[in-house]
Amino acid sequence: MSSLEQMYQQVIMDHARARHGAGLVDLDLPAVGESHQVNTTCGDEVTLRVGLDGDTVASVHWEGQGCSISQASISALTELVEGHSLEEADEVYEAFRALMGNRGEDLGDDRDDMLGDAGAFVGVGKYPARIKCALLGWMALRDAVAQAQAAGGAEGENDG
Amino acid sequence: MSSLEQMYQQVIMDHARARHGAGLVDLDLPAVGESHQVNTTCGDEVTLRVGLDGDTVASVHWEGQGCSISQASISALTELVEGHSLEEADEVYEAFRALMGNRGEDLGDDRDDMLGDAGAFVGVGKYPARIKCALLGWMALRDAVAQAQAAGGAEGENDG
Amino acid sequence: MLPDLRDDFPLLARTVRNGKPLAYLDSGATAQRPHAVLHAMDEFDRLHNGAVARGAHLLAEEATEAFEGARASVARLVNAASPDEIVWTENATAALNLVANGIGNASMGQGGEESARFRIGAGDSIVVTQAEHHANLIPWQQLAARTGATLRWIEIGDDGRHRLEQLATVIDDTTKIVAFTHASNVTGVVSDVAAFVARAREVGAYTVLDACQSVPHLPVDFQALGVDFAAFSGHKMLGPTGVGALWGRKELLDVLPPSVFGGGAIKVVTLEETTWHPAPTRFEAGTQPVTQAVGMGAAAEYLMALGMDDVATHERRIAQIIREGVSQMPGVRLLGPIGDPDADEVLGLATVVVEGVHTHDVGQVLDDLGIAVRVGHHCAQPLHKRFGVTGSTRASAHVYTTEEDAHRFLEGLASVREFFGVPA
Amino acid sequence: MLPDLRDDFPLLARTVRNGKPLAYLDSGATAQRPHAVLHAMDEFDRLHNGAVARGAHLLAEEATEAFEGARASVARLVNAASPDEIVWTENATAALNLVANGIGNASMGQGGEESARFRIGAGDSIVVTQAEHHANLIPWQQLAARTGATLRWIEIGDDGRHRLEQLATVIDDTTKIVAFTHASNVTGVVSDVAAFVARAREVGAYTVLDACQSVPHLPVDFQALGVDFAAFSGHKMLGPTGVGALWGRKELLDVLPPSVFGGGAIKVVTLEETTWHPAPTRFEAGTQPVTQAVGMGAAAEYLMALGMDDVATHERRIAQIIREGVSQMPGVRLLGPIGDPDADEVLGLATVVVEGVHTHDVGQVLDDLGIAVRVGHHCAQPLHKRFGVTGSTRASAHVYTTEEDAHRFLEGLASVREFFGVPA
Ligand SMILES: Cc1ncc(COP(=O)(O)O)c(C=O)c1O
Ligand SMILES: Cc1ncc(COP(=O)(O)O)c(C=O)c1O
Repeated sequence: MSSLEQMYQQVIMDHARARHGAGLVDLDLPAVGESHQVNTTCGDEVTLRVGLDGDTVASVHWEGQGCSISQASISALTELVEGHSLEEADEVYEAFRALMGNRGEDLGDDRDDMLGDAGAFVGVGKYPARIKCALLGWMALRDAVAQAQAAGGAEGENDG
Repeated sequence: MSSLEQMYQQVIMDHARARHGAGLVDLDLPAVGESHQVNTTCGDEVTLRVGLDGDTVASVHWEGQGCSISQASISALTELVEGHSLEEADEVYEAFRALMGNRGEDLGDDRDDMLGDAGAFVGVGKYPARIKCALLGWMALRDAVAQAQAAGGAEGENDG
Repeated sequence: MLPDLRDDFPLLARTVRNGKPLAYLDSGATAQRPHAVLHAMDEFDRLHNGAVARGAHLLAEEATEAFEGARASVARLVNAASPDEIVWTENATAALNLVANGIGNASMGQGGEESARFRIGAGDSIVVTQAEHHANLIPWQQLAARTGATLRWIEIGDDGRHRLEQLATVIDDTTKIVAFTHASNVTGVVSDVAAFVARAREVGAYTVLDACQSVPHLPVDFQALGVDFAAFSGHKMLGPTGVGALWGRKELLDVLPPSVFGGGAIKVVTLEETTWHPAPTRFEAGTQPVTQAVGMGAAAEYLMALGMDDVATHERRIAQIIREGVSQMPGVRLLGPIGDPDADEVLGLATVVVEGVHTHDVGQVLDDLGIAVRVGHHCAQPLHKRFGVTGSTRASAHVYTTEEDAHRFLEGLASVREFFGVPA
Repeated sequence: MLPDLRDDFPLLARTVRNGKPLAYLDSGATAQRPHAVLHAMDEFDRLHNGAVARGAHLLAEEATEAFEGARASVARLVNAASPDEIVWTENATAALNLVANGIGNASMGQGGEESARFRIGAGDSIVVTQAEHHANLIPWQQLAARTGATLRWIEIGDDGRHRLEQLATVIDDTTKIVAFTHASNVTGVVSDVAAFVARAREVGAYTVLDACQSVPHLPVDFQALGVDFAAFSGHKMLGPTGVGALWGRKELLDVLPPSVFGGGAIKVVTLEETTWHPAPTRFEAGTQPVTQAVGMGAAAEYLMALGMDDVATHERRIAQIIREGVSQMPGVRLLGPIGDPDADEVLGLATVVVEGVHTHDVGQVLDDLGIAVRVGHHCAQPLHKRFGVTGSTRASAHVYTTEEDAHRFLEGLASVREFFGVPA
């Protein structure tokens, strides 16, 4: 498998087409947050909306345009975090960042399993210029979660 | 004779000390002009006052501070042009500029004679950074003459 | 006709991505440098480096001579009236900002009566075009915001050409500055400078030319073009990064207020006030990019030795191959004039949009084949918006580009849609 | 202790004026460059040159990595909190102007509320010192003129030191900016940064440090010094011309408005408006001096490998030889502290005035002996005025300066008055 084929694995091509979570919908959840992120070197952008139910990422929806790596990555992250706890989402994010920094190698520990489909992005780590593409959605997710937490702050504190 | 000795010939050292024309005096002449020039790399400056009597450079006086080359050059030019016609002064100036551009060689024609003591500055031509020093007084002279001509303009035109 | 020049350019000998030979088609972003340029800089650093115009020693003299000699070379390349019309800058962007910020400062009263001719304010307009690189757009936007003047623009037609009929209406008696590119870094279209200059003169506006893409590729004579100011960069004309130049008419440069202040640019400094030198010195505050100026001078000499007519002819031939090739390729859209018989008007570049494949993905496939192109908006977002796209893929040539490079690009591009499984 | 480093510097091997070996004592103006720096730049140009942060191809990746790696090296040299606190500029002059012009733009409302903390105007004051290089004086003069603020200064005592007792009075509640040099390029005196910073903090003023002469010669830790901004140049720290750096606290850099506009610095551009990136990107408009940044990074690594403590010790020893020597020489006046026991406080340089001989003539005699020094006012006219002289002769050292260079200078200087027949 060439580096190019390693980067554009079938899983990625499929996600780029399937675009899980694509399409913004109104969310009837206690804490909703939204974030708009732009990759300025290419003009790619995403608007991502997240709904929290307590500590759970109840819903992720997004709209965006960009290269296959960025679109596939948002799709994969949607599948990965929806229905999971914020803590799990954070762990997956950290693992994904580590993978991006690993210059095209698997992490070689149980984080590889945790990443699921997102593990297929391993090849992106060989192309520094593309790492930003793969991270675009994650930046939006983290920012949207922060917004949601701020919006739902009052309840959150009472819960705590 | 080393290049350094060629530059600082005895004639130059003498002029640097003698400073012909040094000291500004009030001139009672039909056309008087004054010019202030600064060599900005070193802060050297000269104020030169010229009095014209018709087409003759009747009087040159100056005040200034600077390196031996600049001071000696002003002294030498004062001797050269005082009492001579504007046309002759121009010719001497052109010859002096040519000498400065000649990279340390005499001009090899009758301009060398015309230059008199100013011919001793031949060695300065080897040091591009010092040519400005040697020309400082000449710049002031030419500017002062222009001022004088402007000041005495009315008469000048009638004379013509 | 140019000979094959690849051997002059050491970088072109390297291989990329598993030993593939390099087809460097990103010269529009930054060009490669010939031995002659690298050697001139290296020799300067090894033998003649000293403080320019500031020392009394031999090295300072030699450095000054090299620095001013380079200025004369660049002046000759663009036919400046004298070397004093060339101001060294960090890059073309800095050169354009120098003009805009100088006008801004004049508008605030700096430079007094002498600089009053540059004052603009509310009720005045600045005209740019929709094809401008951000470097020739944002400084004017900011100047407009700062002075209260209005920013207007000449639109671009579907073929990438300026809608010249708008010159008569967009440029009017309120117009003080007309800033436009000599050649577009996206469409490659060469502007009708004469039409801009004629109209600007009618209303008494100053003209500022972005000559970044013209000076490296075409014979350029600023005096003949009749503009007032022009900016270009070393690194696009086979010279180094870290240096660019502003050309301007001496009588204008001499009264444009500076906007960067420091040593060397001023005549007398007290703690209270300052008087400026004439140009170019007034704009060259601080230690200049001396080695880089020497490199840019060497690049100018290299280009003049090749002959700019031959350079233009060579690149036109490459452009024809690429532009004809892509215009026949299914699912590929060429931005700018297509199959134009009058190919003189287009630089040696082709910018394309591949249907169904994002420009990043296009670039990645080409990169894997050893073909280096530029992807993105090329710092020309308004023009991309005009064409209804967010990004594009650009292949751009220079003196060293071969027909083989062009053919490799075409083959690579043809394989992209298949790789991504986009239906034909 | 430093080993003899002359072999690292190719230029030092050359001879001058009829085969005389070179004693290069003009490093305060511009330093020579070691093989390591020249090699890093040459290798970059020959192998890795590509458009930084703009291409999707291998060369662009490699160039970006080299460019950002250099930023990290320079950040380490001055202990920046992160590489993002280092902004590349053309030189130190440009870096200081970047701060002054940014504050000027903020004062006109640019950057909105976010940048409001930088606004200054009538009733406010800017404080500099009498020892400033024009690069750290004129930008503030101009900013004062532009905003209506008042420019004040801390005076210099006869020994070349700041009159620190004036800090309490000259800096007051109206003071918004305190701009001062870390080390004087004339007297070599190292400023009491802590005293300046303490007083500036009391009144809530920003501090801007001219670190041109400190970074190349002393261990410098901007975080420990506690200043807000600092500027330095590549060419004085064994790096190339054409590059300098501004360091600033990230939270300040992120909200300081830019003053040079172009590609790469902005997030979104329409023909109507623009939004900026965070630092350092917002300040790096246009193609950056990439090769030169790589060279400056290599210079930082070279200096760190030597160890800045050892560099300072070495130069202090040279300074002692020269300063003691000239202070015993009849008819020679040393500007700045004489025979100071606490030599830590003085850079490796000596600036002298020879009674009865103009500085040009002094320099010429030394040049003839193969000794390169600087003559003139060294872009510090106010300080020269303070000392009652129009010019002076400066010998300045760097890592490669040998004791022999110092002795040759002393011998040469001793011969000057005789050459010109000045009575002893
Ligand atoms: C103290 C000081 N500040 C500022 C500068 C200006 O540096 P540059 O010319 O590299 O911009 C210099 C060097 O000339 C200097 O010595
Ligand atoms: C048309 C045009 N103008 C201006 C620029 C800016 O040049 P530089 O980045 O060298 O300042 C470029 C290059 O990117 C360009 O292509």
